[in-house]
Amino acid sequence: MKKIINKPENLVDEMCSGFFAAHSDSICLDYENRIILRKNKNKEKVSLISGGGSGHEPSHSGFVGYGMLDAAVCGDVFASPSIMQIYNSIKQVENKNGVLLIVKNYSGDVMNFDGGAELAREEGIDVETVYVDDDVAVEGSLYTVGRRGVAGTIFVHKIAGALAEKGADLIAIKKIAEKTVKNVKTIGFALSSCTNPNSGNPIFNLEENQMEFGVGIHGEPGITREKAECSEEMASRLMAKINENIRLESGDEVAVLVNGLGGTPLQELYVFNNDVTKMLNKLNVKICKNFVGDYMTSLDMFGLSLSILKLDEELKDLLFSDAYTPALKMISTINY
Amino acid sequence: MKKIINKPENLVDEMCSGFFAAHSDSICLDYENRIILRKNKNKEKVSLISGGGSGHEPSHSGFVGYGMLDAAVCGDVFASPSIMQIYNSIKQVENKNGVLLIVKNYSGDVMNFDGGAELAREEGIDVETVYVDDDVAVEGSLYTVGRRGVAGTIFVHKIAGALAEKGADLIAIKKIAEKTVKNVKTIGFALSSCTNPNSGNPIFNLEENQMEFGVGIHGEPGITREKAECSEEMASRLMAKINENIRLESGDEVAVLVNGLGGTPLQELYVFNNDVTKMLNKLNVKICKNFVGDYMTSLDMFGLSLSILKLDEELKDLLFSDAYTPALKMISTINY
Amino acid sequence: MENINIEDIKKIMCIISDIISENEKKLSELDGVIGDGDFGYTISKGFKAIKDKINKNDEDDTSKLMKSFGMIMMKNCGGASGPLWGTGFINVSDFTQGKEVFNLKDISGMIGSFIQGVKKIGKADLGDKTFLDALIPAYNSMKNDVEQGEVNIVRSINKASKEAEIGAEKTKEMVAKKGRATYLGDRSLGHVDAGAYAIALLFKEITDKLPSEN
Amino acid sequence: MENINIEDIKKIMCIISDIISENEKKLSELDGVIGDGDFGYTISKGFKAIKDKINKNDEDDTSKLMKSFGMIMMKNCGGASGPLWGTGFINVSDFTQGKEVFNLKDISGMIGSFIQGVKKIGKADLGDKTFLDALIPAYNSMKNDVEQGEVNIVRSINKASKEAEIGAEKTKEMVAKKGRATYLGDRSLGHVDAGAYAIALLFKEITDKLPSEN
Ligand SMILES: Nc1ncnc2c1ncn2[C@@H]1O[C@H](COP(=O)(O)OP(=O)(O)O)[C@@H](O)[C@H]1O
Ligand SMILES: Nc1ncnc2c1ncn2[C@@H]1O[C@H](COP(=O)(O)OP(=O)(O)O)[C@@H](O)[C@H]1O
Ligand SMILES: [Mg+2]
Ligand SMILES: [Mg+2]
Ligand SMILES: [Mg+2]
Ligand SMILES: [Mg+2]
Repeated sequence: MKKIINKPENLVDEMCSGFFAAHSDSICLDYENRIILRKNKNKEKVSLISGGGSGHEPSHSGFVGYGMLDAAVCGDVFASPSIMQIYNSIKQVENKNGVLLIVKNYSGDVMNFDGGAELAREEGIDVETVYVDDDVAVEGSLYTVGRRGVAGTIFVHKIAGALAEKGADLIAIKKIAEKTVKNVKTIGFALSSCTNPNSGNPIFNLEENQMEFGVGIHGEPGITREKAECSEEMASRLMAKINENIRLESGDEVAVLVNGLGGTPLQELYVFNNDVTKMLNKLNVKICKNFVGDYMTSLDMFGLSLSILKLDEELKDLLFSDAYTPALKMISTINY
Repeated sequence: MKKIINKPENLVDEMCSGFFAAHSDSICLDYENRIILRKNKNKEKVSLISGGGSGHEPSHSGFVGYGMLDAAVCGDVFASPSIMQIYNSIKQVENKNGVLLIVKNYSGDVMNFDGGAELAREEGIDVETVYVDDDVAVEGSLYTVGRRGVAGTIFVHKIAGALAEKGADLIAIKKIAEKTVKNVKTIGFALSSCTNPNSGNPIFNLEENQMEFGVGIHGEPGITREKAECSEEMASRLMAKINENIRLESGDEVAVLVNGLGGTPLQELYVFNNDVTKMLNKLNVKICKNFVGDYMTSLDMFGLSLSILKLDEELKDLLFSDAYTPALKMISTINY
Repeated sequence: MENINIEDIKKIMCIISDIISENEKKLSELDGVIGDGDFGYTISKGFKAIKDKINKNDEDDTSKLMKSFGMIMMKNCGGASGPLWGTGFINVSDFTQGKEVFNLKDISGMIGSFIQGVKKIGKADLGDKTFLDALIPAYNSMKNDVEQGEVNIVRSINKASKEAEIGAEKTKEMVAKKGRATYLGDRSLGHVDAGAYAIALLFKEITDKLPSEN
Repeated sequence: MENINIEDIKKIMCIISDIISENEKKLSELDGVIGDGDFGYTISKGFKAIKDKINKNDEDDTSKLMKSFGMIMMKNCGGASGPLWGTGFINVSDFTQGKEVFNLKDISGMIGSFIQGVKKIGKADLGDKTFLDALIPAYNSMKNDVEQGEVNIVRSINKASKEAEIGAEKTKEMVAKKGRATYLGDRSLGHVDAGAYAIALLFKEITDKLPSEN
């Protein structure tokens, strides 16, 4: 198995410890509950929690810090954290201003976060939840659980986190989070499966020159299996699918996230970013910012996802507000 | 071929354009010469240039900005930039304070950077060069070109860049760069080769469960081919090899860089970081900072390198000085 | 065997735990085909903790024991399985309050309340391609046995096990309406649901492992 | 053929460019074994630009043409090859200053000055497992021919080509002392140097493609 790990059953604990070792200047670790917490708590603001199965690093631990999350809860690989983990995370960050949970829309995640929230509410804690479902790959008459939450979640962390930092109340933050969810669409593709650390096997198998279009971030197979095409062609296919759902018009302003799935070199993400940028320029859509890198991965999967977030003045302002986390740092206040 | 690119011969140009599209707030691009330049030039300081073959992203373009480099020059994949590219980059950043070239020690890179420097010197520009040779894999009576420069180069960018930002003169900066080189040692291993974008083939072939110990960042084979071991065992082997060269003692202070080679998930880098941290703790060596992520990659290679930089007060101070570049941001002056 | 008590329940739960541990890889593999490949790991992690709890031997009230199982699932297991099985056990705990001896009717009632718990949180029903598609037919078979006057526990479970197997098999013909396999749409056709397979397996192996007297 | 002029040189350089382009993949492959797999790409990029320059047909002075080749290599080719071949051509340019017609002695002198340029910048010599291990023996053979009174260019190149081949073959028995293969230590043994292979190939194919009269 092509993995740099020790015993698979210790993987998440060791990862959390290794993360803590690297970022102990800005985060704390509740090892028992696998919760990454912001060190310099701002007690005067609504607290934001996200989390999910592990295997999506730097999500979500990497986004704990100023201007984004107050806590990230780590489940086993590809399994949502448990009800008690969520409950404990809420207990640890609540400060009378209320708590917002940012949950990727998967049955497992929803049940666990809802369960944890319920337990906290029984103790009088004000908890709200926003469900992220930005993946436009999944759809059709058959879907009964809604769309999946994928890389667009990072924008929700960023924007809701910025508003929280400004001191807004829970309802306002929930509202802006939901607006962000509404405005962001994502779709991805993979040229290889990821390797499950427990079994050591790929979750699906792709022939040379095949790609899985619309792949999920847990190795769930995508919409279709097709011949792999060049970056430009892939950019145009992903854009087309997103555009079906978000209708970009000349003059629109957007943020772009070219997200690597874990095994993709930065080099190729930049090549793809170039193709997407050219395409949006042609549509006369203004890109206010391109994020390029690994934000929401799927273990060692080779592939990428494209997210487009439609911006208005409010979202833009929050997107460009300062953030200082292990995986995303944006400082506008110093003029370097 | 498992690559998200267009025509291989346009790869580097498109990557540069995609990089520029993502970071045009802080960098400029000389497309013709493939030079990434700092946008807000500080004309009152010595200029720092680095570069090399492409395929090592985010190196070196990602480190152009406040507190690190003024320019990065991009060669073809795994081929040093040419003499004229180097010459042009010097011309573009020189400002009467002199220019320091930070060169990874490969014959090709050395010949081209020296050639470029020579042309610039003929025009009266003050150019000095530091050669980075941190890779302890290569050695023995046979080596006549010296050791290779690998991930430790990032520390040279960081520390020399910080001193330059403080206004020191060329000789002082060269001196600190050389001290950094002396104090940093690196070694890596790979569980897979990288894939050459021109041929579409892996540069070497590894059986399942084999690893290349001491691998280079251009897919150059390593010291030995061995059975792949768990993270802990690998950490101890890399540490042993580094320790042969740097003799860590109780009470020493170091910075650690756990560097992904391009195809390695962050999750595993953190697991490995945990093992290294435990090991250094046991030696009673104080880790002042762990850097964990992709800093000096080798296309899509699956593997990592470990760098240890021995610190004194001077190096520590410079290491922790502010930097604000696409790939490394450290801000101590804001207390988040 | 017409009655069981808490000690029997503990034994049975240990057997279940072992069956799941032994089949962990297989269950994850099945989940990998149309899900995300973690079901075996998640569920066996939970049942290992349940076995640990039993081995501590610090609980002699069945309802409290069931509640602790529920909490264990909700603490140790995330994914879909943690809340589903956790809520199932919590419901069983309510059902068994005050009871000490369990005949076939009680046992079928326990399974029924487990199902209720699962439905409450998961909102799935027969035909949605979940483990309920194996568990509900098995439960119905036992409930039917009780109505027919059957008292032999092993014989009834044996019969139920056949229904569980048929139910699991039928999930192959279903398009998923709940859980991760829904994202596949029609592509979930032809593949068994991992959870349903697990239920069928449990019933089958328990039948083999329980003392067969009649 | 006893004399050539700038037009012949241009033709020969175009032939060289084509040979290298056709063998790009092979050359990169060889570099991949004990180097980093980019030699074919780098060198053919340079020679394509050289061919473009020739096709522009804007230079009728051999020395200036050679200088432009050197500059092209130093602009378009990085890696080790750019500076080595670039400095080689610059040295040839110095050598050919003022010359218009080239006999065998001049040609062997051009190769000699090319070698000098390469040595100046690369500090390698015979036995270091570089392309000099093919080029120097070929040059020596031609120099020797000149001393022996040979005047036929094609015949001499033909002969030199054998030496180049032997030289290239010998690199297999060498442990690299220059270039990227040095990092391998003894593991470079048994493999031909990509640059030496390229030189042998060029001599061989040029021999085949030049009008063979004697
Ligand atoms: N809403 C639901 N109700 C009942 N069972 C469900 C539901 N969703 C999923 N399941 C069952 O759970 C199994 C998957 O469990 P698990 O792998 O832990 O979940 P996840 O999808 O979070 O990885 C499925 O095979 C199915 O039997
Ligand atoms: N110092 C040197 N002197 C002469 N030839 C050299 C030297 N170093 C390398 N070479 C030649 O260059 C070839 C490799 O060229 P290239 O692939 O462009 O270099 P790089 O090692 O930078 O990738 C080698 O096969 C060898 O023949
Ligand atoms: Mg899961
Ligand atoms: Mg090279
Ligand atoms: Mg699952
Ligand atoms: Mg090479």
